[in-house]
Amino acid sequence: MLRYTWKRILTGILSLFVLVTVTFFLVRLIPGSPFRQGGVSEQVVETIEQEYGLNEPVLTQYFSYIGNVLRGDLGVSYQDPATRVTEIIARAWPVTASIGITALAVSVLLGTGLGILRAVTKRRFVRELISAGGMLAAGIPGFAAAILLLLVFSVKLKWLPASGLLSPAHYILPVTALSLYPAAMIARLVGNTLDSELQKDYVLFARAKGIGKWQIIFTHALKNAYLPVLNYIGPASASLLTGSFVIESIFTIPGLGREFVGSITNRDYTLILGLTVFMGAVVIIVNLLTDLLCAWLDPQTRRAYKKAGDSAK
Amino acid sequence: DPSADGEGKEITVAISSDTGTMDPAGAIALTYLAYSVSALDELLTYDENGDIEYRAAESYEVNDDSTVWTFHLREDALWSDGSPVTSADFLNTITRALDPASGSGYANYLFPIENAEAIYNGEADMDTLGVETPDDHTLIFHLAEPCVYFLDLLRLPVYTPSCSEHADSVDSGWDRDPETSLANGPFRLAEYVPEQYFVLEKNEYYWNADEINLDTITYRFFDDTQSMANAYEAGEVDVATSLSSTVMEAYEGAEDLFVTDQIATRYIYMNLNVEPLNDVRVREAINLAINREELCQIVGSDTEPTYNLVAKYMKDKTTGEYFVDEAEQPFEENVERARELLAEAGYPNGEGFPELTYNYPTLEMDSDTAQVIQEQLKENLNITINLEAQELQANYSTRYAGDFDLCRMNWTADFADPYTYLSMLLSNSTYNCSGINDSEYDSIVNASSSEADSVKRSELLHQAEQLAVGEQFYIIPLYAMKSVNLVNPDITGIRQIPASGALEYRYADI
Amino acid sequence: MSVLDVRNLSVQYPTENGAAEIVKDISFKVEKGEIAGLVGESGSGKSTAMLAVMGLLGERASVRYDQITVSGEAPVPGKNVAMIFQDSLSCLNPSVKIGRQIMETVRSRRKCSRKEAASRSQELLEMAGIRNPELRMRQYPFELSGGMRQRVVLAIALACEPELIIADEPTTALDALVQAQILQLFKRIVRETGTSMLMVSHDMGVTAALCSRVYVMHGGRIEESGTAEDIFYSPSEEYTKLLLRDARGGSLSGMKKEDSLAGQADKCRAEDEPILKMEHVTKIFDASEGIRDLSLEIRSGEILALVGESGSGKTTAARILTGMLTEDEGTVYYHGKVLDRRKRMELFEGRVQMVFQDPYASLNPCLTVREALAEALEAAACRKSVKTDRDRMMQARTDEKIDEMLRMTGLTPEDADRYPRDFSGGQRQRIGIARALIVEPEILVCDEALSSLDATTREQILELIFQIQRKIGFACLFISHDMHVVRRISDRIGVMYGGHIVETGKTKKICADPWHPYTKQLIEAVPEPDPIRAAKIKAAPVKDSADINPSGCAFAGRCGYAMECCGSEIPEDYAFEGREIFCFLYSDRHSGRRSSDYRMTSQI
Amino acid sequence: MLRRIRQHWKNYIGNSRMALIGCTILGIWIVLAVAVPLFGPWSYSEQNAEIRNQGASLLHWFGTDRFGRDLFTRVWYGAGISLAVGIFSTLINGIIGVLYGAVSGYAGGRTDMALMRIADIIYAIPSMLYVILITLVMGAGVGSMILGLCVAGWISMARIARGEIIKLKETEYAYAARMEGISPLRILLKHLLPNAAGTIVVNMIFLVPQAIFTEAFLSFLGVGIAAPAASLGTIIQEARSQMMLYPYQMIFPLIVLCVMLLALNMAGTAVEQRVGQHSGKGTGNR
Ligand SMILES: Nc1ncnc2c1ncn2[C@@H]1O[C@H](COP(=O)(O)OP(=O)(O)OP(=O)(O)O)[C@@H](O)[C@H]1O
Ligand SMILES: Nc1ncnc2c1ncn2[C@@H]1O[C@H](COP(=O)(O)OP(=O)(O)OP(=O)(O)O)[C@@H](O)[C@H]1O
Ligand SMILES: [Mg+2]
Ligand SMILES: [Mg+2]
Repeated sequence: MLRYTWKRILTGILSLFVLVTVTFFLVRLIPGSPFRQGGVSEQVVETIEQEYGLNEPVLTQYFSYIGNVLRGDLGVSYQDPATRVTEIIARAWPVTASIGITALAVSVLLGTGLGILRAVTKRRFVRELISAGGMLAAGIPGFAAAILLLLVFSVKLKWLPASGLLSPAHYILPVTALSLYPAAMIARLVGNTLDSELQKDYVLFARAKGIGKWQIIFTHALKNAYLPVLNYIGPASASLLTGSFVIESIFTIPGLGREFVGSITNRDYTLILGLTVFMGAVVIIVNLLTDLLCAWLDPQTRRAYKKAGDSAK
Repeated sequence: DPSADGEGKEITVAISSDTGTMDPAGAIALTYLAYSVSALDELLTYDENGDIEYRAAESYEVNDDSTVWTFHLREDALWSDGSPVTSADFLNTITRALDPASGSGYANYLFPIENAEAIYNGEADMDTLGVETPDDHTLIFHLAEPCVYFLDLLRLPVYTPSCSEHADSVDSGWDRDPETSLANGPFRLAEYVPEQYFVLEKNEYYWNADEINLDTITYRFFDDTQSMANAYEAGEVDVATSLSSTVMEAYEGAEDLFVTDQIATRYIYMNLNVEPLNDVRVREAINLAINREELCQIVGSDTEPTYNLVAKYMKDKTTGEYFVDEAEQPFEENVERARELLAEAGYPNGEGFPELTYNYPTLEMDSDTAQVIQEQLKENLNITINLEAQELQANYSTRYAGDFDLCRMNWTADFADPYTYLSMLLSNSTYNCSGINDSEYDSIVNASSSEADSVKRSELLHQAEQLAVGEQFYIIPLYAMKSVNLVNPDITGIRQIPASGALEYRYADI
Repeated sequence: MSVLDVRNLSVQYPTENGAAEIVKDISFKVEKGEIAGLVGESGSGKSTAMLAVMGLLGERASVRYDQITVSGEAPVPGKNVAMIFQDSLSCLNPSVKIGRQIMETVRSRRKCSRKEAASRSQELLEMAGIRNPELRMRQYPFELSGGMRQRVVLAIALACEPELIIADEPTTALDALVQAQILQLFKRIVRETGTSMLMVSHDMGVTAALCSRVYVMHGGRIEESGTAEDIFYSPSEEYTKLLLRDARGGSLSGMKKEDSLAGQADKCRAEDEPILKMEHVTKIFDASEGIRDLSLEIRSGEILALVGESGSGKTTAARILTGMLTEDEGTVYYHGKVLDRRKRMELFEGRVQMVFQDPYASLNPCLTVREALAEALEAAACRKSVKTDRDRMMQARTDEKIDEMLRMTGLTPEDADRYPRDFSGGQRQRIGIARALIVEPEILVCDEALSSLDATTREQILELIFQIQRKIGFACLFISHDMHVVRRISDRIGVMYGGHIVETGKTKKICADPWHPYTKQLIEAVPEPDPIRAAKIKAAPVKDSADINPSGCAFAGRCGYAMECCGSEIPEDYAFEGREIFCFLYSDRHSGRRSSDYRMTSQI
Repeated sequence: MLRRIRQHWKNYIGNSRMALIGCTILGIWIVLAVAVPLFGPWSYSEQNAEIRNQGASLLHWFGTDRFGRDLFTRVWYGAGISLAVGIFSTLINGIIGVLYGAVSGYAGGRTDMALMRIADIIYAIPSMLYVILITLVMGAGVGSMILGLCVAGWISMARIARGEIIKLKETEYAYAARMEGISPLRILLKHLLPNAAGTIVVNMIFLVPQAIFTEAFLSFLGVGIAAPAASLGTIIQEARSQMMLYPYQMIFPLIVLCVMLLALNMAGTAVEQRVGQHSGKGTGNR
């Protein structure tokens, strides 16, 4: 297991390296300059670009960038040379992560709860209600949901703050907007897998053993039912943890997603690359964690991983 | 926490997102502009009536050919830590801005100063710079050539002071640390939270502190105007600026609505190197065929048709009137005439006219504009314009590369003089990307720079504008813009800076 | 008062064409301390009736009854009744450790601490015949062999401390020896705890061995009931008689086969190299189970049966042979050539085919029967003749062949255009056989191909395989734990224990006169469908594979004849006239030096 | 072939009311999206300054936008673009993803590891970068939008297909097929993929709304369809600034979009339930 994890971490690092390379050249293929803005004269732009070494051959730039990265230096933001890329990540990510994790928790709890309810309830009405609610929630694009929530709850009703992330109350709207879709998806998946899991023999056997209904669900069925759900939650949490530009910009949340789109519109090369590396790392780590979690839930894959690790000898 | 209610008077202002530094020598920064209007005193500025208001300086002198400008600084002026403001602090900003590493977007506004350009390009030493500080309270600028509008430049960041004790480089972060980011104006930085907000507190050391009523101003960053309007509506901010035009309609007649003029013009560059556009008749035809009234109705009630390059709301300081109103409108719209012209140019009823592409950035206003113009030209001249929306930076690149047929352009005045507009079309200007090369125009504009007599100078400038816009039709002026602001009606004393149209809160009260 | 008293139980399922009555008005009783049996062919509604008694049928079923009581009270699953399900693997939650699954039962029954529950669980596992309960409790279900899983399920049922245990085909998937052990265990538990038991089975032998009262079920009805003696010795209903006849096995094919093939097999042996040969093959799974140093050969035209304890590695050996698994060490020869272990399946080019145990999992649900067969033919044709691929001719020939094959396997050509889901288990198994045989393989591997079928269907399919084998003449590796079947169909037998082959030889000889102690136990453990004889079957004490000593004879720990050397040396291969045996009893050292014409006889 | 399609239709859609409703709505939507711009009295791009920002009326059922364009026509035109983008990109992504994932899962071992890591990398490249690049090269439009959605859109499908194939690869019928000597490609295409088809189809159906979301998101960032053409996403985005004054300009397209997504979800859910039933029953008659 440990060996497998190491193997994955190593390939992860390799992937990040390739990712940086691809992104590095991609960014430079796109026209634009980090220093060209509305009112700056072209002469000034050129001088500054020269100052930052942007007029050198791309390969030279690439190698010096990679050299810096290997030394752990992601550079400074061109847009704002007083701030290091790492500082930007360090301040934006906690913000994104805090709403991302909250939204993840909300959608997992809510989705799982509703999914269980849907699978367990005998009332047709409740089942249909949950399915319909799920389909509706999954049918509203995130940005539309965010705009509508904002208009209703803060502009019209003035119950909740509209912007920023200064108090717990500020979390409510963005978290709601963010968790609507994943919660619906999780409820759907949990409902479906639990449905089929509850039809299996071991559940019947557990009932024959005299185990209570809820114990069966929580200690037996859910564990098996959650495998496919995890495969959804993994990528979903990766995207929640790397921030949603739309939600962040609608609610004016100083998070990673906004920073990222900003860096692209500004052609802030170092920042784009730094954020790409970081987000790539988040994606890779979350994927790895998901796989490990799956293995933890499913002893058979765990065994397979053990072997996969061993075969690397 | 900016929203926590303290004892004193405080307001919260919504501003556009955190970009750039607060260092006057740093990159072009909206953050800086918001900060400096309340926290930094420039040498002097013009008030609404075009009269000089002395701030850091007490008086100034200029020699006859406007090449040597001497400023006497206020002796009682103090930084917000109690140390005196000296001429070295002004020089500090200038020398740092002339280092390309600083990334200053305004460095070129120092170029009128002797040797400044050479220093910037690494061709001369800093010692040769034409700025002199004979003592702590005297600052002398030696200009390479006469520059009659030099006083207007003084409000630009590169001419404001930065405390030489702390301001060392653009990347040390001194500018956002309340300990080192000192103010010589009425407010000083108290807190800075990147991407979220910053707080200004009243500067007790300010020489004119008695006139200042507010205790704190909190600036909160917003990504887009829609969010600002929402935040205002939700009561989270007291002032929201540069909102979209629908706000104007939605708040019509309300006390909160505060519409100000923007000293800006939106226009289109026609590439003179492209086949039919090198024909002045075609350019005129296009110009005459556009119905700007209709365009403005659609684009938003915050726009107003303009037929000039110079910003519609820019005032002539000598007369106090709008500069463009002093002369006749360069041309009149006339669809009939436009069709005739097109026919004269060899394209009767648009036949044979090649399809042109219009490049514009994907901003809502520009997209709207593009669609209307496309429709109008089709209808009025039967010519086809292909729209090509581009991501903003890509659009800039296309424009600078001159790789377009028609390209959107927007210019906000850097300083309150028509020269900021007219100089763009000079054949050696870096903003001239449509291939204009008109020696007559160049000589008129250049003559205006050294013309000390303001009336004569004004005439020269009008003449230049008429030549470029009304005769050669180098550009297609579209509209001028107003800034739609929402301001809590309890706040009084908000002023508008004449040069830029921005709001100034230093004398506000609540 | 009876422990279980069921009166007039009916179960209906709604189907597309009206309600189907699966169980029709049946009544039965189980007395205290008694083992009652319920027999009947597959699909007769046995499991449904039992689930109805437990109250565990799904919502769709409508259950009517006049009375169902357990000692006068309503049945409460896990309290006064417990049930052992048909399929032990699917009964246990694959992702929960054995320990937890049994402990939670203990704790739901007795309110006790974790520790007490753990020690009680160990006790129960030991009672159910699991030797190393601490280790087993830490394992997952898939890490245990079928027999062990069955015992775990039994332990869980015992944990409920019920008055009645309903066992639904508890031994169907097990080999004769383990089955005998479990049957013994049942008897012991009934004796010791006073629990009553209701045994559901389609195996008449098992029923005969265990039950004192028997109910015969057919088509949802109870056809006949009575004491075991009544049912087995003087059945009154035709149906019961039929069941018994099938169970005792028709003698027709068995005899003829001996005649026709015995000579031929000898011939082959003399001339040919074996088609397929495994030498010193070792495959170890992580719990150090698997097969060790196994050598095996299959000659053309013979049926080699592989029998042995469940978990002894029969399936593993077959999978290595076919290339589904790769061995850790050892070599496999095909016509004398070494086969690359990675590409084995491709190298065989369809000349080795397999019929799987589960007829539901072995057919592609997306292909009609015709498509599946055509697919196989096409693959074979592609290889054989690159030149003669004239399409139209091919097509006609293919269809013809498919129809013929279907007819051969007892299906009709009309069946060809149906999907597997439209067939019953037995029919699917026929399709599986047709699919395997249509390409005329050299070797057919049948891994418990018959064990999921009821006696009647099994007989038919057995007949089928045998007949086609005679016609086409392929070699067959036949894995089964049903000694009746093996005895009748195979030419040679390989007996496996603990990952080793312990004895091989002619079927007739081995069955009549087993030499190896394990073989002897195995053959003696087969229950006859005859209560008196079945009651006499012996079962050696249970044994756990974890006790297998890797440095000695695998069977040593359980062998009544074990000597000192058995625990420390691995016995070699001692061959005597077509018989190979791995036991020190037959070594020169222990049986004395012999002259060349010495005829070895059984040492036990 | 036809027979099989009918059979699948019966199996999967058959008598499910939800599927029927979903497919009916979808059908109506497609018909409207094609018919309204083609046969309606208005064009999606024709402006009329006299009738700007008018509310719903008999002439203009959804009212007009700020250019005086008929919103009804525009909304259906946009719905067509959205659907086209959604469906085509899903088809392309589905095909690429399924093949890639299937090959990766079937090959296993190092190949699998390498292919999946490549997918990880592509997945992690910021989509805005290549979408900008694509629009630069090809111009903003439906084609570049679809291309942009296809650069990384197939990856989720590949993961799903891979998981299914890994599961199916170990089935006995897959082994049987290998033993028959059928070539790996054929086993993949004929034996494994059809059995994964249920799951794949369900996921593809759910991929369509995803693609429509992403298109709307890119429009939100300003790298979407070129004006005056518009997708529902762009129409909603354009109306956002007018939300306070003319909420109907946003509400109508939003409703059309949500109903469209709902219908897709309904169809997907119905098929999913069917697939679940089949796979649940397929293994035995217990
Ligand atoms: N949920 C169900 N819906 C409809 N029919 C069912 C259902 N469950 C079982 N049946 C049918 O009821 C009949 C009896 O099934 P049951 O499992 O009780 O047979 P059995 O006697 O236990 O057979 P076996 O020996 O194979 O275990 C079968 O024909 C089966 O198809
Ligand atoms: N994939 C696997 N992973 C781990 N252990 C395995 C695996 N397959 C088989 N084993 C173990 O290898 C041993 C031999 O298994 P095998 O399936 O070959 O036995 P068998 O003789 O076919 O038994 P049965 O009669 O129950 O089918 C068993 O102890 C089993 O637990
Ligand atoms: Mg049964
Ligand atoms: Mg087996």
